[in-house]
Parts: sequence; structure tokens; C-alpha cells
Amino acid sequence: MSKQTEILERVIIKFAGDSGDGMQLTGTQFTNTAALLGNDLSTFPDFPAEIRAPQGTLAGVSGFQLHFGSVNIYSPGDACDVLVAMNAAALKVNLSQLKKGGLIIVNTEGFDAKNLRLANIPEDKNPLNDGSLDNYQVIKIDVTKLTRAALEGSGLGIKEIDRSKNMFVLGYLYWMYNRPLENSIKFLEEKFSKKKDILDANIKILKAGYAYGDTTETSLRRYIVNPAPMPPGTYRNIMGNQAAAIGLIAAAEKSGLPLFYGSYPITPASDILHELARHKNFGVRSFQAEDEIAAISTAIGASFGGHLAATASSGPGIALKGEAIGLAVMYEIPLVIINVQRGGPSTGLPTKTEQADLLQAVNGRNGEAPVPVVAANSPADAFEATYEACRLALEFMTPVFLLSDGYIANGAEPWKFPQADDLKAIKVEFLKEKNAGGKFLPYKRNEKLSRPWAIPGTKGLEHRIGGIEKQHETGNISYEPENHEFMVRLRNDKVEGIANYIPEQKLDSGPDKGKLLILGWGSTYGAIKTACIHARSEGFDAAHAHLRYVKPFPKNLGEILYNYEKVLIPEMNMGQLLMLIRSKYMIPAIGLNKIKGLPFTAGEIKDKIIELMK
Amino acid sequence: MSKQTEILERVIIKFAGDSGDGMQLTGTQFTNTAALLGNDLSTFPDFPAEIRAPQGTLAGVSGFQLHFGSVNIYSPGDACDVLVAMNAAALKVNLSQLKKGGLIIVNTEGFDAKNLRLANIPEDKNPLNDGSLDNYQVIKIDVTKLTRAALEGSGLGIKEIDRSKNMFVLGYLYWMYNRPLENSIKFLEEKFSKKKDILDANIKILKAGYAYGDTTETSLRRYIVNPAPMPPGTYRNIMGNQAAAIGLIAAAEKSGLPLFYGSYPITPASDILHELARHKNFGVRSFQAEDEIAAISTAIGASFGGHLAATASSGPGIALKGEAIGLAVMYEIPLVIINVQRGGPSTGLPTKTEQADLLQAVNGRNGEAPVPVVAANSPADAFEATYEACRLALEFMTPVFLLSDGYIANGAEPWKFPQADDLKAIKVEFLKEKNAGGKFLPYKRNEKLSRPWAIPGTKGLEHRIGGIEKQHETGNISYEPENHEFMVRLRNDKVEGIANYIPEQKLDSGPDKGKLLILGWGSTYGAIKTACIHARSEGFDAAHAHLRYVKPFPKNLGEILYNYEKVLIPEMNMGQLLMLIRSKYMIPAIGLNKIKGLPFTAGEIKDKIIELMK
Amino acid sequence: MTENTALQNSEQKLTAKDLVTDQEVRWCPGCGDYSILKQVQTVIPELGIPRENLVFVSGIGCSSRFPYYMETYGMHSIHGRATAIASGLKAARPELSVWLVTGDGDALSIGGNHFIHMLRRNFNVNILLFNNQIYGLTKGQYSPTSEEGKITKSTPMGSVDHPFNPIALAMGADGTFIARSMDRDPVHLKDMLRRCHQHKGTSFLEIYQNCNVFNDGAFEIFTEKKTKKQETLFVENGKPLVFGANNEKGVKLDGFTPVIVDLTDSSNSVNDLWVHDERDRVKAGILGRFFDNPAHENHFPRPFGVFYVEDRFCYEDALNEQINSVLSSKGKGDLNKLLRGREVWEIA
Amino acid sequence: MTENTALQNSEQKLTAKDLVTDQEVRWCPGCGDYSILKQVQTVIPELGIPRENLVFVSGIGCSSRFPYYMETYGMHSIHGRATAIASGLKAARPELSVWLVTGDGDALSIGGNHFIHMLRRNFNVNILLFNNQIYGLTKGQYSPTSEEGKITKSTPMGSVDHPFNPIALAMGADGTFIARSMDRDPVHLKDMLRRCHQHKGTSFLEIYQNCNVFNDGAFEIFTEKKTKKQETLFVENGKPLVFGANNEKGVKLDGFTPVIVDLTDSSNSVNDLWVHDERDRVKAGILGRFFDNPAHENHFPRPFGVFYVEDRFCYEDALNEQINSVLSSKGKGDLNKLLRGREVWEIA
Ligand SMILES: Cc1ncc(C[n+]2csc(CCOP(=O)(O)OP(=O)(O)O)c2C)c(N)n1
Ligand SMILES: Cc1ncc(C[n+]2csc(CCOP(=O)(O)OP(=O)(O)O)c2C)c(N)n1
Ligand code: SF4
Ligand code: SF4
Ligand SMILES: [Mg+2]
Ligand SMILES: [Mg+2]
Repeated sequence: MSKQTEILERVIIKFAGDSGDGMQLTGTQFTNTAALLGNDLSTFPDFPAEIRAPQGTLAGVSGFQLHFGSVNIYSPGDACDVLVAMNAAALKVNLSQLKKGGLIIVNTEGFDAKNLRLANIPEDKNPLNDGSLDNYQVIKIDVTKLTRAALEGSGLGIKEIDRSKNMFVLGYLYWMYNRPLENSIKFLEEKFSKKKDILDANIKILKAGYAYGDTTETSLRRYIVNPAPMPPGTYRNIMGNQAAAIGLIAAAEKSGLPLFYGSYPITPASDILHELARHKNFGVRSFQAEDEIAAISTAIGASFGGHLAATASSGPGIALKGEAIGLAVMYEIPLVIINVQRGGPSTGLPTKTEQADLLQAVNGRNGEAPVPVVAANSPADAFEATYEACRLALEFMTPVFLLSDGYIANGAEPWKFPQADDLKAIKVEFLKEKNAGGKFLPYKRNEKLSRPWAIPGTKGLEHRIGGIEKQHETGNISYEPENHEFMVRLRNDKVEGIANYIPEQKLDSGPDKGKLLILGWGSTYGAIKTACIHARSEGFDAAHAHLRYVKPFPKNLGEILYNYEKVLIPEMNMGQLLMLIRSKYMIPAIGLNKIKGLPFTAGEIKDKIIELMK
Repeated sequence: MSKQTEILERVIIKFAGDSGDGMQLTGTQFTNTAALLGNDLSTFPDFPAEIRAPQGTLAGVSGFQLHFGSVNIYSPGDACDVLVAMNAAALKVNLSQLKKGGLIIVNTEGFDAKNLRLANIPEDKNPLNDGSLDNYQVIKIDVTKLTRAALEGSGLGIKEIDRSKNMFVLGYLYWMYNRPLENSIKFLEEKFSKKKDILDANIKILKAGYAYGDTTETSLRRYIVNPAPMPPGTYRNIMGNQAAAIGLIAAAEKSGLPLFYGSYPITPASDILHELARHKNFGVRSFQAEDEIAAISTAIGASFGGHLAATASSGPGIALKGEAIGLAVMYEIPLVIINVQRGGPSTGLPTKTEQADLLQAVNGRNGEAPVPVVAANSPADAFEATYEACRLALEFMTPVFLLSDGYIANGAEPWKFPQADDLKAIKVEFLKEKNAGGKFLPYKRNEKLSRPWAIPGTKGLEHRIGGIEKQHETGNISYEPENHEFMVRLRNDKVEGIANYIPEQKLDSGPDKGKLLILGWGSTYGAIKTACIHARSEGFDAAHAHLRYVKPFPKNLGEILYNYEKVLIPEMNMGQLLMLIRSKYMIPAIGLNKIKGLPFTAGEIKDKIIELMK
Repeated sequence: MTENTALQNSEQKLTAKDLVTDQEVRWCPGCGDYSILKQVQTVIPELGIPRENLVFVSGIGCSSRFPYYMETYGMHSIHGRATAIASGLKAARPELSVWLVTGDGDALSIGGNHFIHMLRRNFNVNILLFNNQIYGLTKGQYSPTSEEGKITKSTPMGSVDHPFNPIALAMGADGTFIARSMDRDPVHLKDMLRRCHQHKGTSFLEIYQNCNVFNDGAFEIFTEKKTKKQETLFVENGKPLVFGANNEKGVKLDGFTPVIVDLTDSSNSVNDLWVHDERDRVKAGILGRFFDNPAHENHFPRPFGVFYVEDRFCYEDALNEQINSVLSSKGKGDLNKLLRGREVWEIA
Repeated sequence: MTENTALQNSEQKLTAKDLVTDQEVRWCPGCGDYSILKQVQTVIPELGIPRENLVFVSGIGCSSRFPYYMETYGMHSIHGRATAIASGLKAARPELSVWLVTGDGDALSIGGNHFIHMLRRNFNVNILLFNNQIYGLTKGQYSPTSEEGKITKSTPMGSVDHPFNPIALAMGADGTFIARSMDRDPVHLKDMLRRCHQHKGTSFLEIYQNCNVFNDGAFEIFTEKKTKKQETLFVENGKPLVFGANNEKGVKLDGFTPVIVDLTDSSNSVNDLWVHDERDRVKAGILGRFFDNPAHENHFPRPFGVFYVEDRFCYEDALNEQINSVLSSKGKGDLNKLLRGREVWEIA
């Protein structure tokens, strides 16, 4: 029987199952294949908070959302078109995210009495039978049974056999979306190069899934999603934490400095440490410290020693670093502090995303201790943002905050990666000799108000630095009142002066004056961008500007803001950028705040745009 | 020869000498006597940063400023009328603070070759001879010589003899200001009750100083400063840190709770610990922890156990407490966190004052972690502010920040202390039984959105609290997105809702609408109040409002602000309250900022008032 | 009220079941934490402490989820600070029975300082350190107890940190009760839990705990039947150090040097063996250093049991004595006097 | 470049004077810190380290002002973190000679955790702990080394904290070089400073330092002529433990129990005495516990000198070996390859 083929512009698939069902791998494989076919895409995994929550329970559901298309994609998307549910719990947790009329692919074995009970569903309310899914298209496949049948006699144990059932689903989806199997087969071959029997089983099941689609009548439709009109070039897929790690290495290479990374594990920042630890051949010194205070302290020591030094953590760990950040402000040494934000306060929602540490970055220290703040917009953008944070730290001899979040850290997207040669140069020169007519003034400043970097080992530049207020230029201890005010203002001017050396703020889209500007920062980028496109298509032409620099603001930001009747600031917090903007520019900007541990959907922002513009 | 007696309204004396010269004691004695005579007054000591900087050096100068009068006194005052300088360094450091034409009393022996050298004064520039003091009245006394002469044959060693020379100065000033010696003699009798020879020597020298004024012609004038028109009542003298300590004890007594105080020493907060440690007969458990994190953590443990728990530190130590404060926010347990602010950032100017930790108090934590912030205005006011912070903590089950600063902590003023019975009641009731129809809901809320306090030892109320997001009412762990947003908003509403239970903002002085409002917080109170009085007398009638509550702001604050054309916010920082006010009320308030480690002078503020009003 | 009088107030006997909460236990299936939870729930009722007088305090980590599963008072706190929190609680409420659950990262990495300070101050608190030699909750980085060369996510080429010996560290910090047990030996574990309770002062119990997801089998050699008897040394006060499948081996001291002897060889006698003395600090120190890598030849068996006990005053007792002594000498403080201070004057 | 090759690069010999900065020394007159500064400035030039390769790192406290007075590179940092800062510096720049100056509060109270972690990691850094048994800079609160019952501003009724024994703590944390000296014995102090430098690994030197303002005379009994010989025990490797005004007393071991013997009594011989062996961990442990209050009868003399030495790899060496081994096996990383990752696709 011939099946109908439809062309789609974009698809959002949510792969959901128990933590042990391999949904992260399935999603990643589908993603990589989509990327190789030239789709634009964006993904976001959704882990359970527990390491391994009890199998089959609601807490144990692991999900992976993929948004791919023949158009440009800026976020993992809002409601899904397709939901793969390997068990009852996965269906229950994710159903509300599925579009009405959307497609559900279920593994029927995951809806047996035991699984229903674990998902807290009364047995007589089995969603597969009780009509509650009538508004959706449901494809029921007994994946477990089919997998076992296919591998009978393979010599593998039942546990190993069952573990390959995710390949059946992958194969089936490859069939449905007209995708080749080669890429995944290659992947399996690498992964199981030493376990021939398991490799064979996986490939067999992958093909079985494909064949099942081809031969059965479970679905009468197949879909084609054409390549997206992406700028020509070579692409790779990248996750945010990985991008940050690579950004650090790139900045070290380009500045000619060794990289020191002092860190203490914490979700969702740990992967930066893991990634860096793998690159010792770049001379990376990654140091797992005893706590966050030691982590930043070691980085401070390494920075004094002439390394590009960085540390990363998430909210609670950043809180612990406050005192040492103040020290780095006084020292005026380069240091990059990455905060991969998660849901707060306190331990909060450690595996969820949030943007509620902005004011902590700006104000979370004693005294007037200004630190520039740079924000990453998306997984791939984390590379550039990190690189830029390093550049500022080195050129201005200052600690710099880089804000990322759980959504950026674990999300992935295609990245038209640069060539090493294309990266902005970072010029670092250690001072080699006395800088003031036979005298050495460690706090003498250049036109950027930046001081020289004189590292141990340099003859004649022996000097002492400390956290007590320093005399201008000499850096000696000074309790002199006038000097203190002078230095506080000087450190402030230095940071504010960075505005003279960063690009002016640009609009991301929309008219350059008018009714509404959406001002964003960080990971809301994709949702805002998509929302603007959708609103525009409905006749509401809002402008969008997205901040890379949250402190100092770009010089022309005020001008831009004053060009609009209204300014909307969507944030995953209670209005933190909002507060900074209102107090600085005296405009009654409006906040759109979501504090659910989840990113905005484009729809939420679009609705607000329309509400404000109509 | 009869000497002229003049009546003065107010006098500012600065006692200055080497750290070893006993100027703090001299100042305190003169202060106590002034208080007993009914003068209003205010004092501020000015310690060197070193424990004992080398004798005679500029770094070793220790000062004590006293402002007393027959009128109301609100601050230690600006420029001095009298400068006592025990050595050359003391003169050099303090001369710029003396009014033109003011009186200088010097100990000539402190201007010998050695002392000049230590003070970095070329020998030929001895200020006592080179005419540089021509614009002042100078009384030169060889105090050392006179003291030694008076005690010849006393059997005391030369070191002990010299140590009593400050009594000579005190006696001389008592003569000059017509003060009785009795009070100081009583003090000496107590202090040296076990060292009869030293007691006798001190009294002898005190009287010798008095007699010296009476008989010699060093001064032809004496002064009378009459009692001030203070509200009738009984007064004592009190320092800010002492007031805070007593405030904690009073709140504990009035609420019927034991007091637990966990702290780690740091300048200028340590004296609160020292004071509390002395009051074990109030059942105070003072605990010197291994660091600031442990200090607040022990307080959190004690609070869970049902104690009124408090911790104090200064900037760097407060930075370390950020993570634990977030935990207390999540726990929703009562806790008072006192920050005795000092010059920052980092170690900064540890012995100097500043107000630059306000935004740290408001924002210095990860996530949305709202904490009420209460500020003390003056040394005596620290009692009431502390008491109020305790009340809010207990009634709203929340950590509360109390902001003090070095100026308040070490300053002193007369205090019309209350009777225990006059203190506002603080009602605390531990929950005794289940609160929800046979169930216990630890996070069920009352009309203040406050939760019950159920302490270990209470049968049937066993429950667990933690830093992970909690389910509404049950307090169980919840990763549910809607619940998270609900709880973040609830915790915010609870803190903002305190505005419904605190007094409305009142004006301290001035017209209730008009051209200019000065909005202050913290220790700028006295300087602003005095500045307003002076400006008013010059025809510039500015209004003054002073915030006790910085978070939440009093409900009517906006109304008040909108009644003035201009709002001026003087702060010892770069504009922190300014930022909060601008962003919340959208008014272009103006900052007056001083970041010198020193309090404002009334003159500085008055000048600004006039500049803005004319 | 002291802990002991509190004991007597207990009205009806608790059962293990009474200590189970309504929260689903969320450790990975197979995790060693389950067994420890079970033994704690079994032992506690024996101790006769009223449930409302029990408080479990923890930091952050898999192990630190423990309080949620105990139907007592409980505090799940922040990483590394449980020791400090428990110190404050115990200082405030000495009559409570305070149990602290922590991990190797929680107690010895970020929490190392509060840990050693609690030991020296000797608060009467029971510390249960679940040592799985790994960071479980953050998914598998090495910890300060991981062995040298350990390959983990953060040390793909192997760790270059020399690990702590927790027993030695606790001895160095003047701990007054130092013991070790394991998740897989319920009888021994229960015994150690009882001893912890009995000891007045900080009881430090290191519990080897299998993290079957990120460090499976770390202690297999000590816990599994096949090797356990050869590789472990269960010490008991007053008993000679004997081990081996058939108790055929012993440890004697040659001067300060411990030597393993073969008891089947007639030239050796049980009577020559080192007799364990919990109160001998020097010997406890030597025993604590039986810490070789079991892969090394001629290695010593790993000791389990109580290494060391000492009687020393508890911080909270000394603190309360001070308070009581002032109270009895000066009487209860009078707030009006305090407000009034030493010197006052009247304005009419 | 290792520390040793750095040595050879030294061009001209330093003198103590070359190590004096233009900053006025601001300790209280009479403070023990002066003497220590002087000995350090005297010893350093002997070591042949070029001045530019020296870094002094400190925390906060009176003692921590030290770097300002050394004409070398220096970091005055924040309270308790000097150990962590020095670890980072040493990991980054192993060829530097890093000296750490800290106080009893700085190292053992707020900085206790970084301290024990540095010891176990064994960074090749020299820790000079100025122990004055008090908080000097904050004007006189008790510290974790203050004796029980200590009356200070924060403990007007006497401290109820049992103090750390810093030597024992360092042993428990697996320190590889553990020694004690005093401010008032320049010759011994200089000797110990040299030994610190010689040792590869973390050298921990506790220096008894008199705070004449807030804790005057705390060590008088050990430092003053009248009592010094009776009350101190200067240990040297390979030498018997002898002390007393005329070396008339000795310490021998009776089993594990140290006993003071009278050498003037003919039944005792120097040959029976305990001979100090720096590399014997057990004996070093016993020696470290000679820590009685000198007011107690029959107390032991307080030992000075090197208690314990052990050779163990340094963290920074192992780290650099890993880096070098990958570099030689994989070659220097190629940034373009890293940017490119494993899998790419082309859009034309
Ligand atoms: C301040 C802070 N830093 C880091 C973390 C992340 N974190 C949580 S638990 C943990 C370590 C867990 O290891 P362990 O204490 O051994 O407990 P286990 O999970 O193995 O039982 C870390 C690093 C955190 N929650 N808070
Ligand atoms: C975070 C922080 N907490 C507290 C302080 C205050 N403080 C400075 S030095 C010190 C202790 C000093 O004692 P010690 O380390 O023994 O040094 P000493 O002054 O005796 O040489 C303290 C508590 C500080 N500067 N920073
Ligand atoms: S990760 Fe390890 S320690 Fe944590 S629950 Fe799972 S098995 Fe247990
Ligand atoms: S206070 Fe003590 S330790 Fe500090 S400088 Fe003075 S004498 Fe030395
Ligand atoms: Mg662990
Ligand atoms: Mg000290």
C-alpha cells in the first residue's frame, strides 16, 4: 500500500520515557541526523532531579525535545507535534505539552498494570483505552514484544535485549520522517566497536523499526522536512556547557596564555569541568577544589601567576564566591566567573533553569565592587559570550561574570563554528620592566584604566597586592579618605568605561522606533525572536533587542529604549533586568515574568506582545 | 586673676594622641560628665587600623570626637572647636578638621625631634614655632613634664607616671568647661580599686590639671555649656554595638525565648559578641564559630530548635553567609542577620564606616530570596532597630537583615532608655498540635502569610524542612513548575506584605510638600537632621524623611516622594538606596554620595540642600 | 532536661514502621543507602528516644536525602554545613538526640572544616558519614576519599589527589568516638549505631556505602562473601585481632610495627596478638592506618568497629554549666537593669 | 623549569636587606612577628632563589601583613584562603618558591578546610603558621589553639572549646612535613625554615609567636631562659630525646608509653632513650601528643623541631605529568580541530 508523503516546515518531537529507556540517546541520534540533512534545529533535554528515580514513576521520566525545520529555528519550541511515550508516566507528564490533534507514539507494554500503578493511574483509567486520547492520533506499538521477537536467538539476555528497544522507536521515526539510517549506524559501530553482539542487535532493531513503519499500517503518512536556508558553511552541533568550555580554551589559545580552571561540581555547571578535564593537551589545568571558595581562590592564585583563570558554578556556589570576587575586584586581576543559573533560591530546583541570579552578579558583594556582566543567549552563543568575557577580563584586568543557565547549558543547536584565525585577537602583554621612570607602579593605568599585569618570575617587578584599599598607582595600603573615594570611583569608571570598547546595542529585529521594544537577555533569546516573528506575521511589528552586556550597558541603549512607547522585558525571574533598566533609564518598562523553572514559550511572549500592541 | 566665663551653645572637641595616650578614655570621661550635667551629645571614636601602630606615627593616631551642647545634638559634628593634640602626628592628622580660629591644646613634649620625625615633619617645620598655627589659638602645655613633676616620689615608674598624663588634660578641660571632677574620680576609684598607688596618682594628676587651668594664665576664658532641653526622663550613654546587643536580649526576654548568637569576630561587629558573652545570666548562648558560614549555620540550627537566633558580621563575612541566608529564606525560620558595615570592597577600610552593603542585603543571594531589611539610624536607635528586626523575624518567620555601620557601632549618645514593660510585646507561640484537621501542614500560613513554628520535642509535629523548593502547605519537595512560581511569589508577597504591619513613613522634619525632600537611611540621620535645621535657619526649608524599613518600603513612601519637586538621597556609597527608589517609584531622585570611609558632615548636606533649593 | 530523662518520658515503644515517612524513597535501585536507612529505622526504636526528640540533620548529596525518610524532626540543609547546623541545634537544645547524615563530599570536601571543629568541640551528636568514595548526586566526580588514580568525569586521566584517611583525620581532630562499618553488614552496622548513641560526645561513624551507579563495587572486597573474611578485620574491645576465612590469621605488634601472623603455624599463638583497646590512642592510630590498597601485596585487612573512644566534656554541657553557674551566682538577669546600664542621669 | 633549575639562574647573591620593602612595619612594638620576619629575611638569601621567583601569600590577621614587608612578589588575601590561593598559584607555576604566612585563626579556624586539603594534596609550598593562640588583629578573641578555660573578650567566663593540637591535626591530614619552632629562638627557627625549603611537598611549620598585647607570655615557659631547658624538647633526627637544664632528663618508651627518666640516676642510660626518627609516623604521633598544659604535674616537655617527614608526590607534579604525557602522546591540541568537534555538516 502506498503511503502519503507530506512536506512540513517544522516539527517538534518530544521523546519521553523512563530514565532507563535511552530517550536522551534516541533524541540525540535523531538530532544529529536532522543536522546532517541540513535542518535547522534546537534541542532541550529534561532530566529527572534524581539520579535514578524509581523506574516507571512520574519522577523518573526523562525527556528530550527536538525542534527541527526547513525554516530557521531559534528555540526547542513550545507545544509538541509528536510525543513518543515509552510508558504511562511519560505520557502523563508530557501530554499537556502536546498540541491538540498531535501524534502520540506509545510503547503499549509501558501501560501494563504495573506501569499504570507506578504512574499513579487507576487501572480503569488506562489512557490507551479510556478515550481520554480521543483528540489525538495514537500509534500503539508493542515495542518490547517486537524487539524481543526480533532478537530471539541472538544469545543476548533479556535485559540487554530490552535495552535496545529505543532503536526500534528511532528506526520507526526515521521511516516516518524519511531519514537515512547511515549516520546512526555509524554511531553504533563506534559505540559498540568492542561488543559485536550488541552492535548487531542494535542495528537489527533500528532496521526493524524502519521496516515496521514501511510494512505495517500503523501510519499512513510520512513526512519530509527539507533543509533550512542556513548561511552556507560548515556546522556542528553544540551544547552550551561544551561551548563555554571551548570558549575558554579558545581564549587561552588566542591570548597565548595557559588556562587554569578551578571549580567544584554543581548541577548544571559540572559539565564545563568535565569537558575541560578532557583537554589537557591544550595545557588546560582543571582543578577540582574542595569547595567553591577554594575553587575561585585557586583561580585567583593562577591569575596572579599569569594564567587565564576561570571558575564556574551555579547559584549556591556563586553565593559562596562573593567574598573572593571582591578580592579580585581589589586586586584588579583577570578572572572569568561563570554562573550556570538554576532554579532558586537556596537549593531550589537544581535541574531546572532560571535567570534569577542577575542581581547577585551585579550586587552580590560587600562594598562597591563593580564587575562586568556578559550573558550568553543560546547554546552556541555560549562560545562567543565566553570568549568575549575572557577578552574583557584580560584587556581590562578585571573579574568578569558570564551568565548562562540550565537551558543553555544542556540545550543544543547547530553551530557554524569559526576558524581559529577568525577569532578576535586578544592581546596580552605581561609587563617586563619598570613602567614609571625607573619605578614600578603596579596600579598605573592605561587609557582603558587598566593596570599592568606583572607576573612572578619577572625580575624587578616584585610587588604586593591585597584587599585593603590601595593608594592610586603605587598600590600600597592607604587609609586616606580622599584616596578611597578616588579609587572607588576609578574602579567604577573602569568598568563603566568598558562601554566605550564594546559594540553598540543593535536591534535583533523589528522597526527602529515605534510602539513596542522587547528587551531581553540570556536564554530568552530564541523564544523572544520566535515570538516576534509570529507576532509580526499577525501584524504586530515589535522590535527586539537582546543584551550581550548587562553591565555596563552599551552606550546607546538609552537612545534605543527612548524610541519606543513601551518596553517589555521578559525574564525568568521577578524582574531583575527590569529593575536595572528602570532605575538607570527612568522608563516604566514592563516585566513579563515566568518563574517555573522552565523557559518561556514563544506563545507566551507573543500573547503579551499582542496584548501590549493592540 | 579672674577669668572670663562665656556661655556656649555647643562645643566640638577632638581628643587626639598616640594610641598609647589614652585619648579614648579621656574622651569617654569627658562625655560621661557632660551627660550627667544634662548636655545632649554625640561621640565618635576614630581608631587607627593597626592594633598598635608604631608610636608617634601618623598611622598610630587615635582620636575621639565629642559634640555636646545645650541644644539638641544629632551627630558628632563637623569641624571642631577644640583640638587636643598629644603629639605632632595627632596635630598633623587632625588640623584640617579644626575650625579656623579654633583652640589647640598641645602637649609640647609630643613635638620633640623624635616625634616630629615620626610624624614626617621636617625639624625646621615644627608647627609650634613656624607660624603655621597663627590662625588658631594655641595653648602649649608640657603635660609630660608637669605630670612627672607632680608624681615625683610617688614610687611609680616613669612608664606608669607617663600613662596618667591624659588625666592632666582631662582635668584641664574640666576646669575650662566648668565641670566637676567627682564623676571621673568615682570612675578611677572603681577602675583602680586594686591598685591604690595608681589610683592616687591619677586623681592627683586630674586635680593638677584642673588647678593648672585655675592658676596659670594659659587660658583667660572658661566656658559654660548649659543642660540641653531634652525630654525629661532618665538617660544613659550608649554605643551602637552595645545597643544592638541589648536589643537582642530585650527581644528574647519579651518574646520569652532563649537567645542564641552565632558569630565570628570581625571589625567593627565583634563588640556585639563581646557584649552578649557577658550576659549569660540572661541565658544568652553566644557561640564563637569557626567562620561566618558556621556562625549563621549554628544560628539556623538554634532557630529550628526554638531559640531567637541571630548572627552578625561585617561586609566580607556577610558575603560568606549568602548561601545560608537563602536556606533560611526557604526554611522560613526566624533569624536576625546584623551587618555592621565598614569600608569596602573586599577587606577595604576595616576600621572605617560606609553604607555600601545595602544592595548586598537586598540582592546578594542566588535566586529570588527576599529578606526584609531594617536600618539603624544612630547608636541609641540601634536598640530599637534591633528589637524591631527581631519582632519581624519572629512574627513573620523570616530572616531579617539589620544594617548598622562602623559609625553607629562605635559612636555613643545619650539614650532615654525604655522600661522593659514599655517595649512592644512580641508574641511567639510554638505550634502545639496538628493544624489541619488531624494533619500537620508545616507551611500552612496565617493572615500574615507566616507559617507555624513547630519545634523538636513537640509530639506529633515531626516534620522535615529543606532548601529544595517546597510544596505549598505540606512543605514536601516539589519540582512542579506551577508550584514553584506560586511559592516564589508567595515568599515575595509575605515579605512585601510586611508593609501592612509596619508604621507608615513619617517626616522627620520640614514641610509635607514642596521643593525638596531629603530621603535618608541609616547613620546619615544626624547629619541630615542637623543640615536641615541649619538650612532652614538660612531660609531653605527642606523636608527630611528617614527610612527605618528599606525592604519593604513603607506603604505610603511613594505618596510622600511624589509630594516634592526634588528628592535628594545622601548615602555613604555610590547610590544604592537611590537605585531602589528610582526603579520602584520612577522618580529622578538625586544622589549625594560620599565614599571616604567617613560620615557626612552636616555642612556637606546643607550645601547640597541650598544648591538644590535656590 | 538531659537526653536521659528525655528517654524516660517515652510513652509507648516505637517500631521501625513508625519511623517511615510518606515520602517515596528516591535513591537508585540497589543503592547502599537503602540498607543503612533500614538499620537506622530498626535500631532507633530500641534506644527508647521519643520520636519527637529525634532530629536528623543532613547536608546535600544522595545520602543527605536521609532525613526525608525518617518520621522525626529533620533538616535537609546546604552542602557541607550540617555539622555546623547540628552544633547550633545541640547547643540550643542539648536534650535532643541529634543525628547527622553526610557524604564523603559533604563532610570531607566542602564541609571539612565544620567537621573537624565539631569533633574537637565534642558536641554530643552522632555523625553517620556515608562514604561511597564518589560524588553521587552530581553524577560521578571523584571525592576526597577516592583512591589515587581514580578515573571519573572530572579526572578522565585519573585523580592526582592523595585521599584523606577519614579515621586518621578524625583522630587528628581529637574526635572522641571513631568507628567504621558498612552498608552490607546489618548486624555490625546496627551494633555501631547503638554504640554511637551510647557515646556521650561526637560519635563519628564512617559507613562504607556502595554507589552502584557511579562507583559500583568500591568496597566489594570488604563486603562480599568471597573475600570479606580475608580482607576485613572486625575489632572488638578486649579481643585479639583475628581475621581470615577461618579466623586463621592475626595481627601482632612488633614494636610499633603491626605484623600479620598465621595462626595455623604453631609458632604463633592467639595470646601474642594485639588485643584491641578502644581507649589506646596510639594503637587506634596504628589501626586507623590499616588503609592500604587491597590490590597491593601483603596489605593489611581493613578494620571495622570502634577504633577509639575517649571521655571528654561536651561543648554544650560546658556552655550550660557556665550559664547555670552565673544564674545561681548572679540570679536571672533583670532586663530593666540591663537597659539602665551602669550610669544614668535624670532630666527633669 | 623546576624550582631547582630556577635556583641556578640566580645571578647575584641576595642579602637580607634586599628583602626589605619600603613599607613601614606596623606590628605592635614587641610583637613576636618582628623576629620571624627577620629570620625569614636572613634565611631566604641563603637559599639562592632569585627574588623574582619568590611569592609570599597570606590571609588576614596581624601575621598576614607579612608579605608587605618582603621585597618579593606577594599576595595579602582574604581570611583563611591563602592556602587555596597558593594551591592555584603553585599548580599554575610550579617553578615558583611559594611561602605562606598564616595565623592560628586564619589557618585553623576559618581556613581549616583549605589547610587540611593542602596537606593531603601536598603542594610544594611552605606554610608558616604564626601561632599566638589568640586573634590579634581583631583585638583579642580566643582562637582554636587557645587553651581550655581561656578568658578573652568573647569568652569572659573562659573558653569551653577543646583546642586543636596543630601537629596532630596535620598528621591526621597526611601532612608530609610537620615541624614546630618559636619566635624567640632565631637559630632554631632559621634551621626549620631551611628544612621547610628543602622538603618537596607541603612543609608545615608551626611557630609559637608571642602576642604581647593580647596574649602576652603564652609561651614564656618555653621561650624564657629560666624555664626553657626544662620545658622544651628539641628533637633532632637520629638523636635521643634529651632535655633539662643540663640535659639531665630524657624520654624513653615503655611500650607505647613515653616516660621521663632522670639521667642522673645511674639506672638510666642515654642509650635506652627514644631516638628520634622523623620518618616514623607512629612515634611522630606520640611526640605530637606531648601537648599537656605545663601547669599540670608530671607534664611532658613541649617538643620543637621536625616531627615527621615523608616523601610523597606533589599535586602539581602529577598534574604536569598528566599534561606532558598527553602532550607527548596526542601532541599539542589543535584549536581548529577542537572547534570543529567530531561531526560536522556542510550547508552550501
Ligand atoms: C554549595 C554547593 N556546591 C555544590 C553543590 C553540588 N553538590 C551537591 S551534592 C555534592 C556532592 C555529593 O557527594 P557526597 O557528599 O559524597 O554525597 P553522595 O551524593 O555521594 O551521597 C555536590 C558537589 C551544592 N549542592 N551546593
Ligand atoms: C571573612 C572575614 N572574617 C573575619 C575577619 C576578621 N578577622 C581578621 S583577622 C582575624 C583573626 C586573626 O587571628 P589569627 O589568624 O590568629 O592572626 P593574628 O592576628 O593572631 O596574627 C579575624 C577574625 C575578616 N577579615 N574576614
Ligand atoms: S547515585 Fe549512587 S549514591 Fe546516589 S542514589 Fe544512586 S546509587 Fe545511591
Ligand atoms: S596584636 Fe599581637 S600579634 Fe598583632 S601585632 Fe600586636 S602583638 Fe603582634
Ligand atoms: Mg559520596
Ligand atoms: Mg593568632
